[in-house]
Amino acid sequence: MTAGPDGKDALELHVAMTRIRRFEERCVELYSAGDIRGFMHLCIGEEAVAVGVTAALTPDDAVVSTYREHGHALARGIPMAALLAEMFGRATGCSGGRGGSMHLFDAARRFYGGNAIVAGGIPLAVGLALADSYAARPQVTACLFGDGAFAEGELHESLNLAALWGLPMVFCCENNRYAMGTALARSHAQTDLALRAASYGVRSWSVDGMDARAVRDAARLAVDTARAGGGPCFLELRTYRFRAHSMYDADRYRERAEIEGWRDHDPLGVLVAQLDPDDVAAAEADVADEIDRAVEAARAAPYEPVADLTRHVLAER
Amino acid sequence: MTAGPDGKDALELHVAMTRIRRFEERCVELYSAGDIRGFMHLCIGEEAVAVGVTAALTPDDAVVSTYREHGHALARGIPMAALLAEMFGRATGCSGGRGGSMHLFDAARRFYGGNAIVAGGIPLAVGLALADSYAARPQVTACLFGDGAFAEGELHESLNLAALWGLPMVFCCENNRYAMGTALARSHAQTDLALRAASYGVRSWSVDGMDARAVRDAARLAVDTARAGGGPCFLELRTYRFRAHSMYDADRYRERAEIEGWRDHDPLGVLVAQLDPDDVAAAEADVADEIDRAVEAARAAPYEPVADLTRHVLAER
Amino acid sequence: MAATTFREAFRAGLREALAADERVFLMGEDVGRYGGCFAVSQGLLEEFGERRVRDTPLSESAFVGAGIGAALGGARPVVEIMTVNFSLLALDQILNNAATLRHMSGGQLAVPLVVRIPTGPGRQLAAQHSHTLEGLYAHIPGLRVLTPATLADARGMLAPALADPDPVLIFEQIALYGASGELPDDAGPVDITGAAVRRPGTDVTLVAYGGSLAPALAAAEQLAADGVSAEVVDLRVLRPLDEQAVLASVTRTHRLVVVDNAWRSGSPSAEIAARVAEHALYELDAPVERVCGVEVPLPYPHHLEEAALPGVADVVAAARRAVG
Amino acid sequence: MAATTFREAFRAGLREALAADERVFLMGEDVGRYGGCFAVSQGLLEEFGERRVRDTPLSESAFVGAGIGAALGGARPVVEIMTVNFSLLALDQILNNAATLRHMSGGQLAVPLVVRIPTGPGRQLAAQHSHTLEGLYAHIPGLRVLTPATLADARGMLAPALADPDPVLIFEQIALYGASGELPDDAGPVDITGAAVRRPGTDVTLVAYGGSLAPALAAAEQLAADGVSAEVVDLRVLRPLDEQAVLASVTRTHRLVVVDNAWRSGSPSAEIAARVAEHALYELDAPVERVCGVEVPLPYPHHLEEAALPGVADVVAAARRAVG
Ligand SMILES: Cc1ncc(C[n+]2csc(CCOP(=O)(O)OP(=O)(O)O)c2C)c(N)n1
Ligand SMILES: Cc1ncc(C[n+]2csc(CCOP(=O)(O)OP(=O)(O)O)c2C)c(N)n1
Ligand SMILES: [Mg+2]
Ligand SMILES: [Mg+2]
Repeated sequence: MTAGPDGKDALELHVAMTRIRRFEERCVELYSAGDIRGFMHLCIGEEAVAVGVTAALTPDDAVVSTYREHGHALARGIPMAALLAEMFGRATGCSGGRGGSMHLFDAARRFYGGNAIVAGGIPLAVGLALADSYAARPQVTACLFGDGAFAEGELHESLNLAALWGLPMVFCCENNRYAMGTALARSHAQTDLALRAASYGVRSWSVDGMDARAVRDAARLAVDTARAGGGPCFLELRTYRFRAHSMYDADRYRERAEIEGWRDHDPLGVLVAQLDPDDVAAAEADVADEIDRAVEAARAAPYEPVADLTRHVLAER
Repeated sequence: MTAGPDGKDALELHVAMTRIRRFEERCVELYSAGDIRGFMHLCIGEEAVAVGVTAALTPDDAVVSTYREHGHALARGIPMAALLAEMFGRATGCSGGRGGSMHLFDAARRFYGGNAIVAGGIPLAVGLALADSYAARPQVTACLFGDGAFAEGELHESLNLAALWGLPMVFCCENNRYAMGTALARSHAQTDLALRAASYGVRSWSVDGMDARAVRDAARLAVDTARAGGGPCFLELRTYRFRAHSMYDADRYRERAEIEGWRDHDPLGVLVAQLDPDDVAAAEADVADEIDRAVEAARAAPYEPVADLTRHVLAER
Repeated sequence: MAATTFREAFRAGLREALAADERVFLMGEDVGRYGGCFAVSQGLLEEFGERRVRDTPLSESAFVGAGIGAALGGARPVVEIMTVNFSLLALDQILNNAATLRHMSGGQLAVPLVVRIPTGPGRQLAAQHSHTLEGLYAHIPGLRVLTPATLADARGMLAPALADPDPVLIFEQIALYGASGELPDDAGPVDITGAAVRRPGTDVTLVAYGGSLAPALAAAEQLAADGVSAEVVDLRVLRPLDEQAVLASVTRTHRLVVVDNAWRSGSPSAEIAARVAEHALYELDAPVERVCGVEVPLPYPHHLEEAALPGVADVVAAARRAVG
Repeated sequence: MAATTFREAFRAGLREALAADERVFLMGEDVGRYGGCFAVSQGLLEEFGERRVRDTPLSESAFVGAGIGAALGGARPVVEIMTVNFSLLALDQILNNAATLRHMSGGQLAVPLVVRIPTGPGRQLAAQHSHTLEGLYAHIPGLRVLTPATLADARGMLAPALADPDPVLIFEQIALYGASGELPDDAGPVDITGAAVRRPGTDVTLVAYGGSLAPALAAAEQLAADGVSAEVVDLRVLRPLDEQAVLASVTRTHRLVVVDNAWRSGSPSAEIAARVAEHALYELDAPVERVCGVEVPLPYPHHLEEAALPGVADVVAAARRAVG
């Protein structure tokens, strides 16, 4: 069992990851049952990134995410019930039911989505950091995106702009080695993403993204650096998705052996060996309970009336 | 005077640069007189780039340029008369008068413009190289663009794509240290552009862009590498524009001393000291004559009739 | 005659094009290994190899621009933008290069490029993944804009598009990929210049394209049951627009309903209404009716999504208003 | 009253906004050291410093997106895209983020961003530098799209735009920057919700916006000399469109000519014509006339450029046809 000050931390990280894992596993069932619709992208296998990055942030910091953001949202503190209601399209959802799985928002928690255009959130994050820098607020913006997003022009423009202006943000690249069915080396001439980010004059680290503590520690370093005026930082978080890209993906482009190999590094497995089994079991029970309640609440929640269709296009005057 | 095999070369390069310099000097007059209209961007001071890069190409190679392309066009062999007629908006112009100064084209010489969207030509060049690679033709595409273009996302996407697919092209960045009024260090966090290009796995060199022979030699190396299947190369050509950005620019953002300092490296001055003054004088006379004839021809050339306005939108069927 | 889906019809067109002409290649995000986001290109990588079926990085501007350059360089690229929602990232290349190079070069250059763009709402894909933006492209001179809405068009528009010396955009309805019907075994190239009357009628003209053809046809069916004879015109080509087909139909029926999934203001429906107000005003016996997408980013929940899109009942109601 | 140019009027609005609210800053390419591509922001860097007047790299997508993020983060950015011709590179950010975040977040987020976009033909700037694309943006729900065409609007639209909780695009006519006229010394904020009748008339309605207001007004003047009384409606706001102002005028004059520098098909002129064909058809005593940009990338030579754009004579001729 763990000794030392990391013990409680390890359990916290494990519980946070377990919530995400079990939640998404339930989402698969709910999707099959037709309760959740549209596109749904799971982060199963990548929980350490969500949990590690958010652990490094204060409540005043901001998060910008992607369509694969259930984990980020839960870790950031969006209540599971609000999240699931959103995926059910209910008015009690964290986006009022308008967004669905790909568009989770929570203004109070400074969680700015939930963006389904690959790399589309990155300039936004630069702007949030700019607003903080402009107002001299000691806040940091964490921007999560995938390895696929690294190929988009917006990433390049954003790295340059953030570095040029020394903005307080952390670029968090979830490198799960695939953009849909396209493997890293089939979309990037140079696959060392941290090296490329460094070429913009941005401090960059490659991190084991399957180890929640490693992610958290690296994220703390990066966030602290950015907060202290050291300019933007870049983290390449090496991870892997155990599931298909989305619910529509037949996953024909990966070898079973590759997936199995990564399962040996399951971020939950990495930590669980170091924890008290009773703690783990208790956590699992709590999580199961929380999920059941969230499902129940989502099912019972109202839909927005059709009469409200045109709300939220412009501000109500 | 020069000795050795470089002598003739040096004269050729000098004559080519002189043509560009004197041509553009005359263009200033013609612009003031209202014969040339719209936006006009001069490359005075940057002639070594135009002449050096094109000297490394065969007639079958392709060139993609920018709005600052008089020099590239002349060096590539577009007849001065066709170029000037274009700037006069006449039907005999190299783009039939439709394009003007920023849109010079010559399909026969594989000169693909003349693009007024910064970085807009770069993906096009990737495609030309792709077509060559696809058809296994031993041709290379030279793509010219400015330091400002380096900030656009398209540059990043294009470097990656070209490198990923090993395409036969040379990225030629005319680093004249300014994008309009914005100095390099005020738009790029990392100003070593060759270093950044190298981070894509592209062979990259920084070259004295005021020395035509240096440019030519580097371009040969790059073109030969690309032609031999070595994939794309990148040249940072360090140069300077002696004039303002365009005819509308009051040039308030540069110190006079800086401009004067660069004049000591005038690419014409660099070579002229090594040449026979009689050769130089003869060349000047020839060039003056060529320009006079081009002006005369342009003035005499017809305009396209208004009845033809809607031609060249779609192919005539 | 064989039962076929739109997906298969599009794939058959692609396979034929790749087999017919060495200069043709397909490129885009996940068109190869993955088999295409909507499985349209499934099997083509295996059949034609990596040279002809090319997966690209997520770089819409660069690979569309590369398609333009490759077309200039003598190839016949078919570029797929995964969905119209991402096409804005390549719009500069399409407008300022593909559509404009012929003109700027005084007719010297041609861009024989085909861009395939899946479009339209799917099933609850929410605001950023449900756009209908064909009209935006139809505004641009120098392009040909096709909106196949039948199996025959899905099968047969690619070949003439590739034969066209100018850039052609083919908008494929995401919601139709799985729909099936009968296609003649010898289905081949179709015309890509004109509209088509999909159902003749005498009382009212329903103009539709792409994703709005199905509700228009269903509405015509319902209207017929009630004794209203609706003529359904499928635009097929949004640019250059076949104005005559619309005017001819309105001249017969004297009533016009335009059905358009796009947001109403500034959608193709506006252009259709304008052409009629300009050139057939005196033929109209009733105000023009437009049944369009509600002007709201498409919401995720099913009931709101449905309410935001033109439905059969909406079209029927509009036609009834028109016939009075 | 003082003689002022549009350039000065826009600059006065900017200076006032920067002075009034610490949260306001200006950012864009060459807005600072260079003084603005068209000298609109000249002197502002010196007056307000580098924090408030920010030169950006050539990265339209990133700095427009950064403006959106900064607005989310509590700032009040004024972003300048150097010209509309480059705005396509930022269109994804504008459509999928700025216009959509409020909706996708269920009303939680607001994007109080102002984007200034110089637009329209200049003097022989050729195909890639002469676009009129306001209509493209006017298609997008979630935006407010302004087209100042008078000195008062140039001076007074920025303040209410900044006060608006939603993203506002202000399209400034490049060709007008140097034009001058009289502006009251106390000129201040103006309405940004409705159209304006710039010249009352009884025989025919000329609808215009931005760059087409001047030819419409000049045509009205010529028509008056010949006894035709033209009412000129300046749309001012392309989105949300002030439909009532157009319908009211057509109800008075019974004849409509729309003047629009944009390419005809799919331009704002189509939406105006469509609204009238829907809601005021029986008021029309003549077919709708549209005087628009010819559907060709703008050619460089003066005579072709002129022929491609709506001229006063074209408007006069259309109005004459309308009054019969
Ligand atoms: C601009 C854009 N292009 C394409 C898509 C379609 N798409 C959605 S996710 C995805 C793969 C992204 O991969 P990556 O960035 O590595 O993130 P991951 O899904 O692996 O988390 C693609 C191509 C999109 N949403 N946006
Ligand atoms: C996409 C785009 N943004 C802005 C402009 C306006 N503009 C024209 S040239 C220029 C500066 C470009 O600088 P650089 O690439 O260094 O080339 P140089 O002019 O120095 O040769 C700018 C900002 C443009 N034409 N295209
Ligand atoms: Mg990935
Ligand atoms: Mg430069």
